[in-house]
Order: sequence, then structure tokens, then C-alpha cells
Amino acid sequence: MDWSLPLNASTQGAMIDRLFWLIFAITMAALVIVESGVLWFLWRYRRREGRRARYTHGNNVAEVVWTAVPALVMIFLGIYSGRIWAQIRSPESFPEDALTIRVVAKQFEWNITYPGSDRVLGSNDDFTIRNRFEIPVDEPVVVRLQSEDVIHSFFIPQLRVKQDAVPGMVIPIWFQATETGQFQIGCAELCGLGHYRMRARVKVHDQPSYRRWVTERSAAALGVTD
Amino acid sequence: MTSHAATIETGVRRPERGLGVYDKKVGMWVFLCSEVMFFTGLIGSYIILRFGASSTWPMPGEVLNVPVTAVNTFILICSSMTMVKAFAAIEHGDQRGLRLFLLATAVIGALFVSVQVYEYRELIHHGFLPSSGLYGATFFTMTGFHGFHVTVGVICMLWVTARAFRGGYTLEDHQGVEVIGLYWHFVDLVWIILFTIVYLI
Amino acid sequence: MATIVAEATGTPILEEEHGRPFIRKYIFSTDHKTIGIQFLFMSLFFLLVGGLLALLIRYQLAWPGRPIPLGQGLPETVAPAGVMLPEFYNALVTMHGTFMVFFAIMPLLVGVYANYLIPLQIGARDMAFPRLNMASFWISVPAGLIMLASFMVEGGAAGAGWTSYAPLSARPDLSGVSLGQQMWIVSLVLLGLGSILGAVNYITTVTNMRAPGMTWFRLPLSVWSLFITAILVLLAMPVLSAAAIMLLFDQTIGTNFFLASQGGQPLLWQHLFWFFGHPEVYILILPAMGMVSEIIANGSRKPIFGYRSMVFAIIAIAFLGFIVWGHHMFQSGMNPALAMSFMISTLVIAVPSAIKVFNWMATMWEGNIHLHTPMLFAVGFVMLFVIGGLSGVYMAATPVDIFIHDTYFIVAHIHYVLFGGSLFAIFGAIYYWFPKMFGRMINPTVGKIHFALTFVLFNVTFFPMHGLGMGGMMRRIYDPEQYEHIAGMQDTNVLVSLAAIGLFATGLLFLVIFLYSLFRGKPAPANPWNATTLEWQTPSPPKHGNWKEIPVVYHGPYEYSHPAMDRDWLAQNERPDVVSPAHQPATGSTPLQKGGASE
Amino acid sequence: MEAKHLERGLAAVAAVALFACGGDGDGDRTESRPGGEAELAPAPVVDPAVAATIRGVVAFEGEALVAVEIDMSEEPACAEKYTAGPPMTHDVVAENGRLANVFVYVKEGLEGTFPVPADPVVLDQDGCRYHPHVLGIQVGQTLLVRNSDPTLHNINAQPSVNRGFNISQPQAGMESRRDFRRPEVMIPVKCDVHGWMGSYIGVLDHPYHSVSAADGSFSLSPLPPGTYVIEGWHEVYGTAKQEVTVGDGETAEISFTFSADMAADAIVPLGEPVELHADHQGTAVYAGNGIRAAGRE
Repeated sequence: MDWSLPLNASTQGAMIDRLFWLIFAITMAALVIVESGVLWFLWRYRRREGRRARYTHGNNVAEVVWTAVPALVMIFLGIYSGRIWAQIRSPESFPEDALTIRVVAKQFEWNITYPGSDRVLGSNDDFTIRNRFEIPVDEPVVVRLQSEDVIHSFFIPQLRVKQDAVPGMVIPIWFQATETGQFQIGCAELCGLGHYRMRARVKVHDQPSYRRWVTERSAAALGVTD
Repeated sequence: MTSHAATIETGVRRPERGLGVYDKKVGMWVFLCSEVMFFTGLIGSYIILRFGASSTWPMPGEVLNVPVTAVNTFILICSSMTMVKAFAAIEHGDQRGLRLFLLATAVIGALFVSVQVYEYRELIHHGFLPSSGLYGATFFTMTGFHGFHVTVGVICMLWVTARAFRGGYTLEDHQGVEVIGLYWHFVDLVWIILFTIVYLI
Repeated sequence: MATIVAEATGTPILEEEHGRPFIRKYIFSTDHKTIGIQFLFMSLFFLLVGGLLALLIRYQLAWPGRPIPLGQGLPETVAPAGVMLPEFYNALVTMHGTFMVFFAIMPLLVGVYANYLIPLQIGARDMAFPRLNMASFWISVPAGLIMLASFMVEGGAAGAGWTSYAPLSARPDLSGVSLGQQMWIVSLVLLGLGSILGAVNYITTVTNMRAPGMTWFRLPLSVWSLFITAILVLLAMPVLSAAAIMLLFDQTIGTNFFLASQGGQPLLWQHLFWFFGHPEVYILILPAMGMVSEIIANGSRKPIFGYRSMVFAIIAIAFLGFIVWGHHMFQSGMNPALAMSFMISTLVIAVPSAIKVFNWMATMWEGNIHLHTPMLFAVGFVMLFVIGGLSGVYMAATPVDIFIHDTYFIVAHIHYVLFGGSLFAIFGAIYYWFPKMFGRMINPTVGKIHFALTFVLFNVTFFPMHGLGMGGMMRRIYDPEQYEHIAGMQDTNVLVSLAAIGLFATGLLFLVIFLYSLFRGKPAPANPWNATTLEWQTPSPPKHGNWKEIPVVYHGPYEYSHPAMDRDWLAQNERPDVVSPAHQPATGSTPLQKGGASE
Repeated sequence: MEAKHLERGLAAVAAVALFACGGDGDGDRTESRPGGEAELAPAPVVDPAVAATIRGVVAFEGEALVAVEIDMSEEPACAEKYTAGPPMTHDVVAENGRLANVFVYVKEGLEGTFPVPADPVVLDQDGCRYHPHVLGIQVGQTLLVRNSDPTLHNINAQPSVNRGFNISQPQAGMESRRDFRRPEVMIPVKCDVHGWMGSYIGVLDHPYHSVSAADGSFSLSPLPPGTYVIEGWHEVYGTAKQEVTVGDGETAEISFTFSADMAADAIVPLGEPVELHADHQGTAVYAGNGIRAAGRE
């Protein structure tokens, strides 16, 4: 029973995990305070013959304190999360010369179009592979996410990436892998009968191996087109 | 919808408590809030779909017959007028005026619905249907639900009218007239908004 | 004062109900108490249905692809040779959510307790519109039956999740479900209509029919929360109806509101759904909070701590509840800048919830705590709701939500809020008001056993789901073993399922306790808990018309352990000369109306 | 098309209403035939002595679309069934000037109704492909869909005039039964889990249909003597038809010729082929016939 976040293999994952554990610390502290308080009161003020409860309708100071403290914590969390969110999702955060890959989801497969050697989508050396997502390590990757039929969600746990693919929209997201390895894409949004196995292989290559792979595939693509 | 409490308390109307407004009126206002949200849902969707639409939206009058509907709008506004008259009549205990104007309201309301049905028939005849793109979908859904509300209003109005003819409303007690009036004016108001955004803009 | 008493003292019609035929008395009754009890039976039935569906889901998740025990009889289109099909699993997930949210918890709170408690607690004889009230119940019943029947039609029940995201829900060719999805919509539109009629009734009743002296700030918190909830129902439900009707049109008459091909917007459904859906979450928790406040004050023998801040917290939650819907859509492709503002409003809404928790704790502080069964459930509510509330912070923080969204972490969160929260409060409320409703007591020992089993098994069932979610297990997955990163956690899934079976069995135990007590319980006195609010100042069960004389209210709802009294409670309608003027309670001292002339 | 939508919608609403009144919502196993045909008399039983046969071959000219290898690496259970060679698409099989997978059927000339065969028509999913790729079935006859793979398949049939279904079979050995109530040529069937999997079902109200074999041969018998319009349908090259007369006990030899050029402007009728996807998703390309999707990649 291993209840922890899976291995992290992306730059944004590190930020997300840090925030996760910060929230974990805060919520655990709150949890311990409240639960132990409740249990302590239950025992300390348990019913006893002849004792009377204290007759009070409230205390303004106490109420202000326990309004202000959570409010401050929440404002802090809001600001901190907002910064990280902007670094991951705001349009300005997208790296200029990232490798752009198009992912088209349909029931129940991921069709992934690579830009080929020229790194430009829409040229003849593009190639499309079904259910195989291969990217280089240590290089920003932009995924342009589309869907043909229903809403799917592009989820790679180890890269801490999740984004819905919505028909009629092209949604860009970006991330940068920090470790090579083999992972899986899962669909995280109920998309029908085959939702539970709408998966694809993810391979994070080292740079040379990725270049080799792309060159090979591009050449093959050009060969077919000619 | 006689409240039990009213009968319980030896027929004496319960004093105006709370808001100082009688129950049925509060109930109708509250219900109308709900109706506002229903039409907000429809109109909000219309606005989002229209301004999010990639294709161009038909110009006013390109598909719809604006003059006919303008006349129809005038008809509906007239029915609001007669409704006001009916209420004013019973406020003065004028039974004849009440009956006359209630009946007029119901008839004019029915006329509005008839014109709308005619409009639908013409549009469908020309191949403009709910499945004709977003424009058709939003048009028929919004005006259709409004038409449904008017139809329900007319049925209730006939019921109130029938009661008025039996002398069911008096100078002292005419809550029913006021309550249906509230509904009627609301439906009228919704139409003015719909007419503006669907036909004119 | 005098005039009001005179007017309020009509001839009671306590005897009238006896002469009525059975069908008017028990079936098509306009008595708010009968309607409340009818809602109770209906929603307990659907709670059982929802629980059964949950069991099937858990079976599949623990032992994917194995024949369901006793499942041989299921039709081939659902589970050939007892092996559940993915489409059936999707239908189970969808219908479990739908039944629990719309036909179990919501009617348990706003059907049962709003109906039963509002007139009794504000000192009215009935609702403002009793016949409308009856209509609201008799609209809900066919709604539930249509939903249930959708399992039997070709293509099975709706399978696009309880949120029914378009386009999956709008295109039968993609989901394999056509009629079932349409019945889902028709059922919810009907239920919405019923709920709106109910809400109109509750709001009118609370504003207009409070007993003399029952000022706004003397209302019990349960009434406050039910009143605010009614406003939420009133304003949120019609939006769902509008959206659902558009979805129905997309499916049947070829419109394309939510289909991208001709300019429709799939995200529009989500916006409309969650504009309803988030207030709905508060519809499901606010009344629970109100009733828990009631029980905690009673169990602690203390006035509720910070009555006014409790009221304002309810109002704040309700208001904020309308502007946080976007936090369900952080990963939906919504504009990231918009997500930021939704994140802020979402984090802010945690504050009033925190206030409530601290106020409950402060109410227990220096109390004289009677751990009767309702109190146990109320305390259980506080302890579990805290976990559900805190786990919500993870999702509110947008970056963490990237990972957490649509995983079992969310499932854990929602069950801590809706089961650990709402359902615990409902159990507490059932135990608390059972004597009033049926005139019989539930045996405290079996009640406590029921609580202990529920509390432990609940946590064993749902706490590990946080771990599953952290591990990345997605929601609504028919076979978790299909993914490498989830397959390693299968032992957790088995544990959860075993506990879920136990939890379901505990639910059956409750049913037995409930039915037994209904017929064999010890007769209940009028006020078994020594409580202060008005409903306890009339016989158990109250007669038709509730009161011999409309009570006159002299002070706030929770005057426990008042120093001027020998006993530790002072009912709201007890004459002020019992208490010396010096000890007039602080709350409820502002007369907002003529009726408060007693001060 | 739009008026039909409206009609369908009303029917659905009516169905819901009916259901609410306790009506029977299940129409899946209904035995009744569409209204008009009930009046027809059963066709006379063909006397074997006079029964005629129409047979022949489907020829092919030009260069056919080549079969493409299917990447089944993600489904080892399927991939390992191909020991002789890699799995290939098999919708266009044109060897030695003969075209397989052409649905040949009697389009006109028959009268009366025909008894429904008791035996089911089997559509097998084996090695992540449909067997057969093209099949004919009679109205009311049972279609038995079987999964021989230990993996999930869904069977998504999208007819235009019949009622569609989209069901799944997550385990090997599972079987589902369906039938169709109206004649329709052709109904596309696809598996959304494995995009390359596609099949076509021709539904007729008579038993005179055949699918050309690898050598292009087909045969329709035992026919009552008469004059018939015979049509051949291919999913890529469109249709061809011809009229033929057979006398008592005769055997007529006919042949169809499809050519590679036909692919360019072929009209491939699928119930209502244009509507198939146009009314839903502009972006969606029909990918049920594996070769076209695979061929482009």
C-alpha cells in the first residue's frame, strides 16, 4: 500500500509537489488541532452530575481570530498558488522555441502528430503515430491538444500533466521532462465505454536518441508522401 | 391555493406579518426569481454561443420577419395594459371592468401565441428549424419557452377570468388577480428582452 | 402584543385530520409533517438503491472482470455470465452519483427536514402553500421512478457521469446510451420543478409565517440554513433545468448547443452545470450544518457559540457558492486567468466553513456534553467534515489540482463532505427527531453501535482513497489494473471494497433499527432531549395543525444552562417572567417586527 | 434530413412519455416487421428442381490500394496471433485481378417475403480484426458478435435507418446478439479501441446476398426464375449493377469489374452516407475502414 505521489519527472512537477506538501503541512496542522480539540473537549467536558455548562453566547475576540487566521492562510496560499499557476499555464509562460506536438484524442486512442526533423507542424515530414508519445528529456514540449468526438483528458502522472481535450478547441499546454523513462498517458475524463483503457505509451528519450528517432521517422514519412 | 392557516384561524385572514405582504404574493415573487434564473440560463447561453460563434450570425431580419413580430410585441404589451386595467378595476370594486379586462388579456395573450405559431409555421416551411445551426437552436429554444410561458399564462388567465365571472374576487379580496398580474407582467418583460436580443440586435 | 395573540388563537383543528379518509391522510396529504415523512421513506429507499450501486462499483474495482456474486441473473446486455460490462459500470457510476445527490441526500435534507422542521420550529400550523407542498412530493416520486426505470431500457441508464458532460451525453452514437440519457434529463427537470415548488414554499413560510416573537435572529440555525438552502435551490435549479433541456434538444431534435461541429460549445454545458452544481454542493451541506448546530448545542447543553456569525457564515457560503463554480473546471480548457479568480473565491469560501467548525468546537468547550446518539453523529460530522473541507484546499490550489483533478482524491473529498458530512448529519437528525416524527424512541445502545460501525467503516472505506488519488488513480475507471501506476495499488482497492461492503451492511442494520423502532420503539415523551426549540413544546408526534395555540416566542433558540433556571434549558416559548429581566439573553434582542413586542 | 431529426426527437419524447405511463420501452427483440411489408404474401418456396443460380466473379483492373501493416504492438494478445506475418489491413484484397469483400446482392426483382434463417450470422473479433470484414444478414436474423480476443473490443454500429448500438466486450468468449429491423446497405461497424478495426453489414429482407471471396467468386441461389438487378458494393470502389434473367434451373454467369480509377469518385452508399458524420462533428473523419485512416499515416 504505497500512498504517495508517483515519481516526478518534470520541471512543473517539482513546483506542484512542493505546493502539495506545503498544503499537506498546513492542513495536517489544522486537522490535528481540530480533531484533538474535539476529542479533548468530549473527554474534558463529558457529562457529570451536578455540573453546569458555561452559559455564553460567544466571544467577539475569539471569533475574529478564527476568522482572520484561516483567511490569512488562504490568502497566502492563493498568492503562492497563483504564482505557480502562472508559471505553468499563463500564455506568457510558454517557451519560445519549444518542440510542438499535436495530440488528437478520439474514442479511444491518442493520435499524436510529430513535427518531424524541421520541428514545424504542417510540413511534409510530419508523422502521426497512434498511442505512442515520445519526447526528449530536458527540452520544453508544447502539446496542442484537440479532440475529435467527446471530452478526454490528457494525463501523464509522472509528468504532473493533466489537461482536458475539448472538441472544437485547440488547447496548448507545455512541460519539460527532467528524466528519461517509460510512462503512460491515461484518459482522466470519462469518455465512454473504453475510457478505462484509453492509454498510450510515453517514452522520454535522451536528446541524441530522440533526434535519431525523429530523423528515422521523418524520412519514412517523406518516403511515403513522395 | 387557500392556505390551511387561513381556514384554521376561523376564517379570519392571517395578519400581514413578516414582509407585510400576503403569502401568495411573496410566493409569486419568489417563484419569479426562479423564472428569472431559468431565462438567465437560456439568454446567457445565447450570448455565449452567439459571441463565441465562429461563423457569422444572420443580420436582424435576414431570417426572421421582424415587422410581424414587432406587431406581436405591441400586442403583448397591450395585454399588459389590459391586465393593469383589470387590477385597477377590482381595486375600485368594478366587477364589470374586471371581467372585461381579464377576458381581454386572455384573448390578447392567445392572439400573441397564435401569431407565434404562425411565425413558426412560416419559418419551418422555409426550412428554418431548431437543427439549423446555433441560430435556429437558440431562436426556437428561447422563443419556444417564452411561448410556453405565455400559453400557461393564458390558461391560468382563463381560470381567473372564469372565477371573476362567478364573482370570486371582491374589493377586499382580489389576491388572485394581483398574483396572475405579476406573472403576466414578468412574461411580458421577458419578451421585450428576447425581442430585443433575438430580433433587433 | 395583545392583538397578535388574539389573532393567533384561532380554533385549532386538531381533530379534523381524524375524519379524513386514508388516502388524504397518508398518501395525498397536505400536512407538512406527513409530506416530510413521505420524503423520508422515499429518500431512504433511494439511499439504499444508491448504496447498492456503490457496492457493485466497488466490487468491480476490487476484483475487475470477475463474475459478480449472484450476478448470474443479470441480463446479457449488462453483465454476461455475471461479468460486468464497461457500459454498465459507467451507468453505475452515473446513477450512483445521481441517486445519491438528487434522490437521497437532497430530499433527505430539503425534502424531509425543511418540510418537517420549518413550520414546527417557527411556530406555524403548516406551510404557506400546503397543496403546492404535496405537489412537490408527488412530482419527485415519478422523477425518481423514471430515473430508476432507465436501467431497464435499451442501451441502459445514462452513462456519462452524474455531471453528464457534453458531448458524450449529447451523442448516443458515442456513448451507446440514448433513451437512458433522455430519461435522466426528464427526471432531473421534473425533480427540479418539484424542488423549486418546495423552495417557494419554504421561503414564503419562513418570511411570512413565523410565530409572534420569532424574529429573524431567534430562528433556530436549522431553519436559517434551510431557508438559505431554499434560496440556493430556487436560484440554481432552474439553470440546471435550462441546461438539461438544451441537452435534451441536442440529443433529440438536432440542435447543437453543446456540439462543437456547428459552433456549439461543449464547455458551455460545464459552465451551466457547475453554476448549478456548486450551489448544489452547498444545498447538500448547509442544512446538515444547521441541524448539526442544533444537535451540538443540545448535546453540549450550551447556547450555540457565535449564533450571529453562524448565520452570517451560512449567508456568506451561499453567496460565495455562486461565484466559485469554475473551480470544477481548472483543467477543462477554461482561460487560465479566469481560473485564478475562481481559485481566490474558492479559497475565500473556506473561511466561513472554518468559522463554523471553530464555533462548534467552542460550543462544546466548557459544556456538559451528553453523548446521546444524535450528538455522536453530530460530533462525527464535525470530525469528518473537517477532513473533507481540508482536502478541498488541495483542489482549490490550481497547480495541485492539475495532478489531483479527476482522481480518487476528489472521490475521497466528495465522500468526506457528502457522506462524512451530510449523511452523518442526516443520521444524527433522524435519531434526534425520530421521537418527534413517530412518537417512539430509538434504543440508544443500538444507535451507538450503529454510529461506531459507521464511523470506523466509513474511514476505512474513504480515507485510503486519498492515497489512491495521490497515486494517480483516475475516476470512473472500470479496470484499475489496466494502468501501470495504478495496478500496484490494487491491495488498497480491495481493502476499500471490503470496508464498503461492511459499510453497506451497517446501512442495512440502520434500516432494521429504523423499522423496528417505528413499530416497537419505546413511546417518546414530548421533549426527550430537553431541547429548547418550539417543536419540542408540542406532543410527539404533533397533531394536525401543530399547536393548540400558536406559541409566542420570547428568546433565542438555544437557551441551555441559563443561570436563572434550575433546569438546564429554557424553551423559546416559555414566559419571560420565569427568567429575571437582568438575564435576558443577548441574542435575539433586536425586535425586527411588531411580533417582537414582548421585549 | 432536418425534418427527420425533428421527427426522431418527437418520437424520443413520446417514447419517454410512454415509458412514464408504464409502456414497454424495450424494442430490441421485437419480432414485428415494418408496417408496409406485413401486407406482402410470403414468397413461394423455391422448388429445387427449377431453382436458378447466379454466380460469377468480381474482377479488378488497375493498381489496388495496398494493404498496410497494422501496428498491434500495444495489444500483444492480438499481435501474437499473427505467426505467419505481420497483421495487415484486409478491406481491400485484390489479387490476380480479382476483388474480394464485394457485397453482391439482389437489389430488385424479388417479390414476397422470405423466412428468417434460424442460424445466426457470426461476426468474430479475432486478432483485433473483424471476421468477416463484410457480411450480409437478413432482417430479423440474429447477428452474433463474438470476442475471441482477451482484450476489450467495443462494437459500434452506426446505421442510418436502423437503430444503432455501441456495446463492449471486455473479455474473451463474450457474445452479444442483436438484430436489424430494416433493410440497409451498408451499416458500418467499428471498434473505437482499435481504430483500424472496421466491418460492414448489409441488411436485406431476403437471403440472396453473397460476399466475394479472395478469388472474387460469389454465388446467389436458389433463386426463383426471373429477372433481377444485381448490385455489387465495395467500400472503396463504390457500386456496380447489372440486370440478369435466369430461367428454370438455369445458372447465369455474370461478372463485375471494378477498377482502381473508381476509387477517386466512388459513391459508397452507407444508408445515408453523407449524413454519417456531417451532422455531428466537422472535424471527425470516418475512420472505421481501417485502411483509409491507416493508409494516410
